[in-house]
Amino acid sequence: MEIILRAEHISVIFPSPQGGLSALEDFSLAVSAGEFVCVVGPSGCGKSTLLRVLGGLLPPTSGQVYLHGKALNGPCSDIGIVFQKANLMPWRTVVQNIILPLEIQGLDATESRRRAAELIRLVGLEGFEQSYTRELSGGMAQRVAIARALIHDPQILLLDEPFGALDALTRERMNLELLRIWEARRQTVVMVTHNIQEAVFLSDRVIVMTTRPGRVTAEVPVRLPRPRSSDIVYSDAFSALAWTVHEAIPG
Amino acid sequence: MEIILRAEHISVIFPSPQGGLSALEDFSLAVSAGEFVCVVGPSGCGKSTLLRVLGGLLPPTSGQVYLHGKALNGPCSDIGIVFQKANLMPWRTVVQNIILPLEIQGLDATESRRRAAELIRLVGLEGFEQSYTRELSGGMAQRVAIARALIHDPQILLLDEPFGALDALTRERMNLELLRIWEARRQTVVMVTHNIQEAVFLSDRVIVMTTRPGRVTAEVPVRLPRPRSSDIVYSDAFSALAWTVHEAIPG
Amino acid sequence: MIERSDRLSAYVSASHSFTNSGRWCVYLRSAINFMRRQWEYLLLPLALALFLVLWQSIVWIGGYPPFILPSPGRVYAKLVGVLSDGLLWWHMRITLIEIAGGLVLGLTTATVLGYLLAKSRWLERLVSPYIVASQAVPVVALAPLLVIWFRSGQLSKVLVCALTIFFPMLVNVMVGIRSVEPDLVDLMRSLRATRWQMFILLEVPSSLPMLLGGLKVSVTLSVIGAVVGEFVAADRGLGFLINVARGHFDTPLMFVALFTLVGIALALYLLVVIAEGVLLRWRG
Amino acid sequence: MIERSDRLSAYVSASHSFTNSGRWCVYLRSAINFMRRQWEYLLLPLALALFLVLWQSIVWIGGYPPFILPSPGRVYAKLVGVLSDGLLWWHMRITLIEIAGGLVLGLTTATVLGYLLAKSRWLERLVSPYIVASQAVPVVALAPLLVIWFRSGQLSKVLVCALTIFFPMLVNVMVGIRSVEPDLVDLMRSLRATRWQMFILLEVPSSLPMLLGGLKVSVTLSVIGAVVGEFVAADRGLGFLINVARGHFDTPLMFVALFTLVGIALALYLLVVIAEGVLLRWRG
Amino acid sequence: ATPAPTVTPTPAPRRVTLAMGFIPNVQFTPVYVAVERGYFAAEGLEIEFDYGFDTDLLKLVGTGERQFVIGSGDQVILARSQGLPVVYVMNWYRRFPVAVASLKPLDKPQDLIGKKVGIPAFQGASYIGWLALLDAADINPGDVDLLSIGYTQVESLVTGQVDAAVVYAMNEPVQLRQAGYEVSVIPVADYIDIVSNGLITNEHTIAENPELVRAMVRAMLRGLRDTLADPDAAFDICRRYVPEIDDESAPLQRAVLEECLHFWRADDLGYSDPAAWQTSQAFMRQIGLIETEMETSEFFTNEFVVKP
Ligand SMILES: Nc1ncnc2c1ncn2[C@@H]1O[C@H](COP(=O)(O)OP(=O)(O)OP(=O)(O)O)[C@@H](O)[C@H]1O
Ligand SMILES: Nc1ncnc2c1ncn2[C@@H]1O[C@H](COP(=O)(O)OP(=O)(O)OP(=O)(O)O)[C@@H](O)[C@H]1O
Ligand SMILES: [Mg+2]
Ligand SMILES: [Mg+2]
Repeated sequence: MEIILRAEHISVIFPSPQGGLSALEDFSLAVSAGEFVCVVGPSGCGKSTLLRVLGGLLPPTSGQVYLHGKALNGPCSDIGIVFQKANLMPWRTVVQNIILPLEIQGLDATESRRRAAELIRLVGLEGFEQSYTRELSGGMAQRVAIARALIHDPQILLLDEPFGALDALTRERMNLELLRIWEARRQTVVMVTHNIQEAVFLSDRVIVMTTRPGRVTAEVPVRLPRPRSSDIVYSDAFSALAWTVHEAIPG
Repeated sequence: MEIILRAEHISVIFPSPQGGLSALEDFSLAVSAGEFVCVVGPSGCGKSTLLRVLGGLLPPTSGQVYLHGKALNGPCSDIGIVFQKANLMPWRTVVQNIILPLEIQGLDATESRRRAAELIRLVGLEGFEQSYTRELSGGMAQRVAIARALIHDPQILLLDEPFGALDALTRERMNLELLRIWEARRQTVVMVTHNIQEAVFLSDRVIVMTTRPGRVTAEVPVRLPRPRSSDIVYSDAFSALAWTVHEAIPG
Repeated sequence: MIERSDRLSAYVSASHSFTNSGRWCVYLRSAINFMRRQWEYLLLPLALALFLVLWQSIVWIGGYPPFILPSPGRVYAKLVGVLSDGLLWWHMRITLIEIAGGLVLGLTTATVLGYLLAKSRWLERLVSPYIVASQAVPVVALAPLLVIWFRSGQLSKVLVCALTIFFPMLVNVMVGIRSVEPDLVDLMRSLRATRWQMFILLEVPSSLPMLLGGLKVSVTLSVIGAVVGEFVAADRGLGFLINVARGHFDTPLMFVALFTLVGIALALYLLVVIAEGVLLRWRG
Repeated sequence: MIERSDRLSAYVSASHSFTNSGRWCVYLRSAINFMRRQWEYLLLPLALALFLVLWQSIVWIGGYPPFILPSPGRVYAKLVGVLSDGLLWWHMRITLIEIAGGLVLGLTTATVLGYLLAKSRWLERLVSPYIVASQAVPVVALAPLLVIWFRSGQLSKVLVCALTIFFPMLVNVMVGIRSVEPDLVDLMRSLRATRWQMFILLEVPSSLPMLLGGLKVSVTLSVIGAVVGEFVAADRGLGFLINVARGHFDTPLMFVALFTLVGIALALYLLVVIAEGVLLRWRG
Repeated sequence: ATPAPTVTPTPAPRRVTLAMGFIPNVQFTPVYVAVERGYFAAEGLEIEFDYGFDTDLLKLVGTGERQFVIGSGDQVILARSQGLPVVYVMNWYRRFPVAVASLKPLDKPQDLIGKKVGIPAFQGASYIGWLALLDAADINPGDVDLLSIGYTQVESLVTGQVDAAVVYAMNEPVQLRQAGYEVSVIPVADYIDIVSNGLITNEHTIAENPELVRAMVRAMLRGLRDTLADPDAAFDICRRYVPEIDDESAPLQRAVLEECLHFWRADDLGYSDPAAWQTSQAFMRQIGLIETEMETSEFFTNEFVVKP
């Protein structure tokens, strides 16, 4: 498989009074086209920082990210990001927030609204199209952010705990939807999650990170058959993989 | 057991262009002193609204909340709240954010700092005392909010998904710490969570809610022995309870 | 005949409703609600009425002669006079044009420059001393230079007006642009928004409260800016009218001119308040 | 002899370091960093130098006689003169006192009133027409009333100064208080913060960028406020000095007075900028 | 009102505020001389100066807020037409000081036809002086291109913005000459005699306190006489009262004082000429500045002017 996104020897050091906080150290990662990679690790280990580097939002202190083999020196429209915070614009309604990427790409309004309506149904926000963000619950805001990331159909999706604020059932449903979309559109996904089950269920490979400095401690390939259905979580192979990941996370 | 917090026939209707969105409808709840109640339910069903009503922050459209048998018409210092968002003050450092409740109560600075240091150790943020909130990761910010709610030792804790942004391991550790604190201080806790395991592990009773209007569909009493250790999750009784709750949540 | 039967039916329907007390309650409540809302609209006229009462009392109690403080009645009579002979309209038109020019010039400059300074610290350090200086120098001291460089036409008044309104707007543009949530900037960058899109889709709406605040100050000061420009050297406009009225000891005329100024300022301010109501609806 | 050996050792150490090119690189980089930082501090003097050059060129190119535009040298000579005979100090002290009084009065009023108006919509509707009016009326037009009500002492200048700086601060206080994050208000309420704690622990720090913005405008305008007050009627102060200089055709003296004003404004502005640097450190 | 002081000096000096023009100025030298030489003190008066805009000050005198102001005759006529009870009690400037100045040769008012002329404002003494000049010379105001240029006459003349400017004869022309320019001047006073600056008080003070008025006039006239007699000594006194005049600007200011003397000199210092008032009022009515004809005697009185 062709390598679409490659991070080489990434280090990120944030300035701090104690001389510098090493959030990522010598981190390397190669993601193939169409691959689904999950990243797990303790709070504060540098997962969000990693996604910001991969998305071209944060230039690493050293090292280099390559997209399609070319050095990445800034954000790129092939990459869609869901941030850890919902990051909605409070002056825009739900629909307006969702169509923002299309507005920036200059797509015409009717087509945008059509696609937005579809995604609103997908994330279960019918009836809230015209609501402002202050009228949404935490989970609803997160769902708007998910819809926004999906609307412009980017080749690569970087998801930072997209389902963190969702209840178990909605989360399950969103997992299945995400898999469906990913399979249909053949996207590449790098997703941060705190839920080991979720990581194993969704991904082709789970990356486990350690805290300060953030490094890879383990890579667990997930060779479960696709397409996957919810039942798979009860299989022994699944449990074994989940256990491996669990054990790999530094206590 | 004495009833410490009682909500009677609470309805909350938010104004909306379609004439009013019923977030809570005829919701009643009685919490005994020292009880640990968990609330689960689909995203947007009114859990956060419920906590805001119980905390005296939002006057219900109809119905009344009673604290110690007296009508509650505004916030009360007996009640500590952890909001769904971390709600940190960006101009304050981690320590300064944590001691805010004590500052408001007028406690002297050295005692405040001593208590804060203790809680910082508890939530694992040593070394970040002087950091500003923009330098924290999502999970770290949430931990600061937890420390802040615990510092003034309120009789009643209202927690809105306090561990949502934490990784599995930190979450487990925080669960145990919370139980330890609750048992030691004999507090009363009402906690919203999306994690059914967590709900069963922690609580004496799980309240299951439905969406719009938010109502109670089921109350599952959890009669597992205390003190509980992590092993309990592998017991049959635990699995059965978790299953009951799972089934009670409206799909 | 028709009238009588109408009255009768009204009476009947009223007595009928009376039995239906639940509906009455609803009517009453909605009426009170309506009055409360109306009450808000009454506040402005109320403020005006209060002012007139206060003014008249000062005239009575202070016992000031009309050339120091004329009574409302006298000023009103003068107003009617200068309105009917077109004098006020004529001078007002001149000043309005200057205000419009000053607003356009001052606000665009303030926005553009404020944006640049917000983005570049070193440009700010280099330029801000000049800006501060331009605000600390009284216009009258600059009069000779203004007259030499811009003649004594309307351009110089437009410039003085622009200079007056420029600074509060500039500072608020800078504060606004610098307060934009960095996370939303990241979002826009990740969507590869152009600089213009960044400005129009993020920076403007997010700093709107501050921009509108700056605008409130600017539109209010624009009036005095134009008038000060006219004070320096003019043969028309409300500032000129004030000067003439002062020179001729015609205090009622001066008050008419002053109230016209206040009226213009209030109208402009009200426009901004209305815009605020529409644009900041999302804050609820 | 000593010099030669020094040079020699410098040469030796230089050639020695040269072999150690890694360290050189670090030194060079830190030196550049240092220069960049210094460069920032150089910007203000640079702005000044630029101004002087521009001024002198206008004098040369424009060929203006000194009573229209004196050369920097002439103004400097005058400055030395009025400094040595204490004239400038004397007038400056007067104006500084008025500015200080105006700032204290204007800023407290603006903060208190701004807070109240931010909290109460109906109070805002009732009061804001008066405030706008107070800003649209030129001070000179009210001069006789000012003199009658406040005599012609320093109080009237303090009032005019306070009136000038009041409005930008007021508007920014309102914008700031109204922009406070509602979630943080909920937090503070849940902690049962008193009104004063709400103000001092939440509302002030959270609206600090806007308050400092308002302050920047206010301190800058305070200078012109005091001077305008002095224009109306005074026998001392820098505004008076400007008038005298104009009356005596002493353009260099007028420039000295103007530069003193600008200097005061710059100093006040700089104070706010420094305060901003300290207070908004958390924004990084 | 306080009891009227006697002519002989009283032990406790009485404080009187004298409102003067805009700023301390060499043109107020006679007043400074009178203070310095104790002429006011001799009348039992202690003088306090009050500077401000002349129209404002006149209003304050009209209300009784101030008792004395120095202002011009046309202002008195205008003020009285608006009901201000002010009275002109001592003539100071015998000749109306407004003039037209140009850096090009200018012999007679007719030379201004078709030219661009700058004027500070379309009101006040300079405007009245200008119109009076045109009227006296029979020139149609429409034949001259009149521009409002504020108080920038010197700058406008030097930079060629205007061909001529309406000025105060003892100010701008003196300054220009001092700077080395050739200036031609047409004084308005050469063509028409209108009332100029003098001491103004209000009817109330005259009625209640005639002795005070008399004392003021007497002291001021003594100062004026001294100044005319020995301008150099007067100028030295003036510099003590106007510290802003330094050695650099002293020669120019001395020249201004010299020019002033031409406008002050008169055989009967202090007397107002009823004919001049008549002319002034007639002219102001003619150009529509005032509507009703008033008794000339309302405007002024010579009763306080005593021969030395
Ligand atoms: N802007 C910043 N300035 C300074 N330090 C930062 C900054 N952003 C992140 N950090 C630090 O970098 C480390 C990694 O942060 P990051 O947000 O990547 O963690 P994370 O793995 O996403 O954690 P979480 O699961 O809690 O979201 C943390 O220690 C954090 O304090
Ligand atoms: N301020 C508000 N104005 C209008 N509607 C609101 C407001 N706050 C909440 N709502 C609505 O009330 C309902 C319940 O919201 P609430 O925040 O209580 O949900 P929740 O159970 O906490 O959801 P989640 O798990 O996603 O946080 C939602 O439909 C939401 O849109
Ligand atoms: Mg993170
Ligand atoms: Mg919620």
